[in-house]
Amino acid sequence: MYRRVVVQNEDFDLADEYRRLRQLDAAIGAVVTFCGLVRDCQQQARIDSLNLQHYPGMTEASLNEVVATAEQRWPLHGVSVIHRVGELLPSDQIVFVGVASSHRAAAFQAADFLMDYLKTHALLWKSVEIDGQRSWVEAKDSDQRALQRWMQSSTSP
Amino acid sequence: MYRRVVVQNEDFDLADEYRRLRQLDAAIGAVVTFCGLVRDCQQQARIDSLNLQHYPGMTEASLNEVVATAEQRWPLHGVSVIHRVGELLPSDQIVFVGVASSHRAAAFQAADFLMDYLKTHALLWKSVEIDGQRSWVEAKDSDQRALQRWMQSSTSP
Amino acid sequence: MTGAPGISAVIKLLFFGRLGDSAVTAPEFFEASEGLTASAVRDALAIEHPLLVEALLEPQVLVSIDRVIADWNQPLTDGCELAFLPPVTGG
Amino acid sequence: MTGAPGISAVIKLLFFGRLGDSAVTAPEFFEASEGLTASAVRDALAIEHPLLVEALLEPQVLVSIDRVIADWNQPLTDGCELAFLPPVTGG
Repeated sequence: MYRRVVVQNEDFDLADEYRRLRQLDAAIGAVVTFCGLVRDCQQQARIDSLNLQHYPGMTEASLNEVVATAEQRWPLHGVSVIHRVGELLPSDQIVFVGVASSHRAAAFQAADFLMDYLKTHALLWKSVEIDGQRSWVEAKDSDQRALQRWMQSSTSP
Repeated sequence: MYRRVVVQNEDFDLADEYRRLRQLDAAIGAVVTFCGLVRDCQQQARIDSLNLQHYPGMTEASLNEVVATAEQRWPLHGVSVIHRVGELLPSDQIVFVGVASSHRAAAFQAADFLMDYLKTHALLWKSVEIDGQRSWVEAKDSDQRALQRWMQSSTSP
Repeated sequence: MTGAPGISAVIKLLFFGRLGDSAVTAPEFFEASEGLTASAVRDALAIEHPLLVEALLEPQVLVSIDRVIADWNQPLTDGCELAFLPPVTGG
Repeated sequence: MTGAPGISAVIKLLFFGRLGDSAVTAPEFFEASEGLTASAVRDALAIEHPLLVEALLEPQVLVSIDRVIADWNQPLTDGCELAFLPPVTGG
């Protein structure tokens, strides 16, 4: 199992991450990637920027826990998670999740699961600047609901 | 709505496809990509190559129908589907699906749905060469079962 | 437009997937009376080309006329392209 | 190792998310008797720094000691790092 978990200020390159994943094993039949981007509007307000705060060491540990859960649940060849922190502008990349598996169902489910878990378990705090005013983002109910999908049902392949 | 549907012999470049999708609209918050690769083994046999046959014009039309169904079902900013045909070797890329949406649930569901539908609705015929012997691949029951998920439940966001 | 029976029609034939393999002996063109249906052509081919019988008469086989999925009972016109499509296995 | 009460302990404090904003007036270090619990430190901070009260006493706030999520009743030792973690909103 290949695992890459990174928290960084710098941007990431989807092509590099994909290349690493697809080359891991000739038995890989499916690579699913997710890239999260900063939307220009949130709740009808045009945002100037986002800021993501992390707790060095602990944030990485929280991401590793999420990845470990996915690895136990699905047969995967590799997982990459990159989360950016610091100041981010509209259309910037925020988060990357990539999963390589022999089969497409496992790859899709694991990537989807990873994003739902990251939203609720990654130690990150997001603030948003709108019209020069910075405010902290509240935890979303929709993220909590998304998470419950993975608890109620046995969705393993 | 941006739509790109291509059937080609040539390889594709994930980075190019992703760049096109993420730049479509500043409201895009999620881009999900799926890349299908030729696995080196199928049913315990080591394969020499795959060959995908298409019916020019009709195959593209069948892909466009699948994409149109996804566009109706989820709020998407863009969809790309590239299917390769002809001779393919282990670890080669076969198929690309990319979806851009404002929200991650729609992007994941639409990409997953597109792959399930492509497997059963795209006019393509696959043969596999093992130990110098070429044989046609049978339609898979597991693909039919995967498809039924989208019919039984209303999975729209 | 469906022509009157008796007027000769030349139909182009295409066979995909495993049908292409079995159809090595099948003709590229089929001459018939205009107005003949797709199923009549299929049955004639199955009789003349024993290697095609099994694969061609499978219930999952679809037919297209001029690159549009068609009903087996659709009558054929001169110059049309008739394709036999076994179950797909792409992706 | 839990020291005996009375022995002085210096605890490093960290506040994340909206707690960091309200905590502009909160100290970077806290001097206490060794063996004091995380909840005792929280309560003392809430009393001394009114801006922190509401955000700090929310039931969803977690605490970590030396970068490991901890129980509020865990006793603190000299030189440890105590962090207050409001609900996460990442991704």
